[in-house]
Amino acid sequence: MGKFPLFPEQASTFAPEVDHLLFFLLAVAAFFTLLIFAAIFFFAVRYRRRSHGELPEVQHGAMTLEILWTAIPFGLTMVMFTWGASIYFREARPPDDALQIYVVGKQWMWKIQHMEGKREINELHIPLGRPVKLTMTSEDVIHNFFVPAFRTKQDAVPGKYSTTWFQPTKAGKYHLFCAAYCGTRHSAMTGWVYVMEPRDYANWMRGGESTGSLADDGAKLFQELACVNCHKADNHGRCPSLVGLFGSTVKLSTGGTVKADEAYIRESILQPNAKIVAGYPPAMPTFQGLVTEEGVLQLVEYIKSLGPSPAALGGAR
Amino acid sequence: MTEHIDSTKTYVLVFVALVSLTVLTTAVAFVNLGDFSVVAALAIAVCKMLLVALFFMHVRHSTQLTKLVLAGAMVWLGILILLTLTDFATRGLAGVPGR
Amino acid sequence: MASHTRTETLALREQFDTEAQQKDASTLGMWIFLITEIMFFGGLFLAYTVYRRWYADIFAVTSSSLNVYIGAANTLVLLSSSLTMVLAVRAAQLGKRKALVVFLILTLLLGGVFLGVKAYEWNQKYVEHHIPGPDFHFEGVAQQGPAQLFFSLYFAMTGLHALHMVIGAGLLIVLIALAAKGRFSASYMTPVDVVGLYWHFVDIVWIFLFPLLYLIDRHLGR
Amino acid sequence: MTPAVDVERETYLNAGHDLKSWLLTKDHKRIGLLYLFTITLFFFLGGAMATMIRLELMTPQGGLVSSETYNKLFTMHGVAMIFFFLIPSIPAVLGNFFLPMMIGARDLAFPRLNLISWYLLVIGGLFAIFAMLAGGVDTGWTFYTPYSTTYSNSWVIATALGIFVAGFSSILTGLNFIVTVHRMRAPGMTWFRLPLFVWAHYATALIQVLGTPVLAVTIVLLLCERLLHIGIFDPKLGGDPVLFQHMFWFYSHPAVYIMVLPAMGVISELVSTFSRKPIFGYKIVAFSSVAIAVLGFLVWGHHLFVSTQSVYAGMVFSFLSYCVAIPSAIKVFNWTATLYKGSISYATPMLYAFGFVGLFTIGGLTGLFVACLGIDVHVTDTYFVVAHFHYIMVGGAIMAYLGGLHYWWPKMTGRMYPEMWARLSAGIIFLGFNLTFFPQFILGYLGMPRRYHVYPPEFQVLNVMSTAGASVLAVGYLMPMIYFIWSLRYGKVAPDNPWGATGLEWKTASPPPLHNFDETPVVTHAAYDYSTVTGEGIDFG
Repeated sequence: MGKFPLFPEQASTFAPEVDHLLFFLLAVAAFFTLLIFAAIFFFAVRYRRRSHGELPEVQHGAMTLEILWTAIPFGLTMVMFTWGASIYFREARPPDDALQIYVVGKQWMWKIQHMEGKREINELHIPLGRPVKLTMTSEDVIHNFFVPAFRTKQDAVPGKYSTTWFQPTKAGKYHLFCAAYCGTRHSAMTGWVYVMEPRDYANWMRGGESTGSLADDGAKLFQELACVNCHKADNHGRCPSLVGLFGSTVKLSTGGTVKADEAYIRESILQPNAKIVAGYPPAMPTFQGLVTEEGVLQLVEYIKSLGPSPAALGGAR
Repeated sequence: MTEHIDSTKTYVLVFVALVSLTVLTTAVAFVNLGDFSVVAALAIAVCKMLLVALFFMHVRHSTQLTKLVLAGAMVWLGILILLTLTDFATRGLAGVPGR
Repeated sequence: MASHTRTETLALREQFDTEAQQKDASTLGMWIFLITEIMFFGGLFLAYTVYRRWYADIFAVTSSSLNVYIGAANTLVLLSSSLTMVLAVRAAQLGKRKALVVFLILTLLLGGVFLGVKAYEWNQKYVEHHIPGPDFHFEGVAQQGPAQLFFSLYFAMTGLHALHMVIGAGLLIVLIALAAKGRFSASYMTPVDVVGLYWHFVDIVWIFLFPLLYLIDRHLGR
Repeated sequence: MTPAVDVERETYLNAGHDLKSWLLTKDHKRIGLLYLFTITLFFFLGGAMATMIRLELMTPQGGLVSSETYNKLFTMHGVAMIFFFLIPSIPAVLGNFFLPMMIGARDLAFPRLNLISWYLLVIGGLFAIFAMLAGGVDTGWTFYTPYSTTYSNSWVIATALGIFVAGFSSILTGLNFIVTVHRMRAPGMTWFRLPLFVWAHYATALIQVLGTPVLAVTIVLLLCERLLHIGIFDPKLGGDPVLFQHMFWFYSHPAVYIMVLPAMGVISELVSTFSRKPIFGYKIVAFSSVAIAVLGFLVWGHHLFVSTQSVYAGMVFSFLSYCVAIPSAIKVFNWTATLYKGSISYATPMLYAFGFVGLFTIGGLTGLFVACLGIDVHVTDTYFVVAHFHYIMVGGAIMAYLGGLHYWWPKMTGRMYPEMWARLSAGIIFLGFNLTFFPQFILGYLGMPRRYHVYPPEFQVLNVMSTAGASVLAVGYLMPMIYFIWSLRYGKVAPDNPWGATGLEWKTASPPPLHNFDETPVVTHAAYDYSTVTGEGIDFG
């Protein structure tokens, strides 16, 4: 059997926060559980039925008591709500300087791609002390990227991107689970997250064959799929130029505007006619089925590498 | 229930109102009201529903309970649609994909 | 031992004390059943609302492919069937057996006309390859997926409505048979009243389906 | 040995002996027994699967069954226990039997509809059993898309149809109860003289009627998507898998209140009868039931906190989830306050009531953990959630169901159950239950995901403890099965009112005549007025 822990490791900035909230809730729960169990036990013994025809005096209820045990629980729950909501809100918004990593869930494995081009299956190597942002999607069913030691969990849903982030605080090797039931080998879709000292992380990153960064793979794919024929850099091809596209606001043919984030770029590759740029014909064919989710992520990375437009650089956030 | 029987004239009048509302809603659909075309269509449909319910289904003479039951259904339909829309309407507001 | 040795009649089942109590119970029972139907269709209205918000333009184009005049005419047919139904209920309340049978038959016929027109429209959709499935194709829209989604919702909602019409027609046939045999009187007409409520409900569902499916942004003109 | 019933009095049991008198009965009491038989079958079916699951989880590498079989086991355990045991259990057995008697009626408003409801449950059950025997379904009882519609090649359609049909049994039972309570109360039985059991079933009926149809239409869309690939939930064709989760949980969260509200009704009866005192704050407890039913419809989004639901929707649902917890807390405080200065008997039903109040408190409080956004991100889809809902459903609903079964057994069968054996099994169940599910809280927070048949070695000790508890629990559940059947033949003949209770159902004979009362009773007193009851209750000390 070996050692069996009763409490999970704290390996991210979220862990202590969530654990403090847990201790507060545990305290409240323990108090009320003991209160109820003690009251039942004491009343059951103190007022046990002594004689057969005994008829206790009738008390119908006291409104003051009712208000008391409505207001106090409500007050406590509001504290729990606001405290929990604040953590949730921060957990939902990754910092801007986070290390971007792409994760693709596929029936029964996690395929992870680093910016520098390194690819991993069911293993994630990240540097200590720096926030890491995962942009995730799934190629088939709903999966869920769950690292108990970081106290974070987020679905990877097919057809859209989802985001989770954490900042590791302790080097080590932590469990990675798939927490959304995804079929036959759901319980085998597990792996490890290695949090390494920055020095070791850099060596690890340099090691192994380096086939160039993700953006280079994206550039290669950009050529192979002949995107370059239309999307010329100098903006007088039949299609909009992609230089400086990421982060900018795009005016659409329907008059609306949309922020060119990862989701917009992915949608424009797989369903180009969903949002058509103002002033351009809906001429782009769909690449649904011609490029895998990893390929789309590589193209996104390549388009990002074409530099944010000057406006976005100076703009808010 | 049976003590109050409406006259045929009432029913025919209500029928005429329903027919005219149908013509109205079809006509309104051809006018560009932007977002309000949905509101107009639903408003007319709700009017027709109330006409059918109050007159044809005798809700007018019914007990308070029947009215409460009908109102309850509308509220629950509202809960189903509006609370789900709290999710669909605010997706992406946080500026983070999937949140 | 006196209270429950009396014989049970149609108008007064043995678990009730008075006929008024039984009638109120039956009416309340039908109203609560209609609530379950409202929530049943409500699920479809939710899916419609969500996907119309997502694909407003495509829904507008696909909705315009439906023939609005047939839809409007069909609505009038159903409204008139509601009129004849309520006149049937009125005739039952007054104990006029012949008028009751005539109005019930009229309601049945109008219901049949509605279903006939519906079948025609569906066949039209079949011919135009608009039925969701492998050979679905809709001209003039950028994405086939959402277009097929509209027609999936269209066939789900109108199909479910038509199914409820068929059930209503079956109930009407039973009522006509019983009415013809004189089973109903001014004091016992609950089944007519209850089927009337059901029929009017099915009409109200169509009152919402018609604008939501047929009249999306018709001003765009296609 | 035991004196036979002296005069051959006409009761609902000897009013007909052939199969037809049972299978075509319109008597709400016989239909209650039909349901009792049906759901007991499904309880032991689900229980057998639970045992297999716990045996599988004894070892980290889980060698007992393959992963496919394990997935089918926990799916069928969920489907059988929820749709075919817990949802019908108290409303269909005890509710059908006693609601009409408690309000002084001869039967429900629509007896034939009541029989149709039983047949619908049986037909739905046969679908589910067919699917299980033919190969089982492996989607989990939640049927999440796109796995259930596109990637699972197991008997999804047959099981979904079974649940669809069984859903209408629940809808029609709810409809029957609402009309009965509104239209068929005996003279003098005003709303605030109704027993709290009736209030709880009225609130449950509201949920059954307003929620179940949405599950029905969700299943219809699931079937259309699986058969025709129309894209309603398929992201490749423009659909949204999260919309399925919204529509599924719109019903499935109120469904957990369908399971626990009737249990609360039973507990209100038991606590009052065995303290020989009216419930503390009767009106507050009655309105709490309705409040739970109404608020229960506003909270389903707490199942979607990590499924790419928007942050703002998560906050709305978390807030509303805390609001629905308050009425449950009020009820627990009122039950406990009822014991104060009471004359408390330790008869078996009261032991189950003590067990319920204690374990439901833990279940409810851990509900606050999973409603809290910060913590739910960590604990959702882990064994913490499994432990939470088992504390409410097994520690709560099943304990109350067994308590109610023991409490009304004399009235239903005219025989007393063996008191000492019953107390022993109640104790075994309480211990076995806690040993099974409390370690799962710790496992959950450690991060063991649910629906895993293989897990890291460091979780093994807690899993072995849980499996040990499960075997004790299994023994605890087998004992009532045995001595209840034994009591039909050898149990002491029960008087009309063995507990000195105040309900109308105790004013008639045990077992009751075909039409419940010789004359329709007239109610003149409040619900729990023990001064009116002559003290002939057998003393259980």
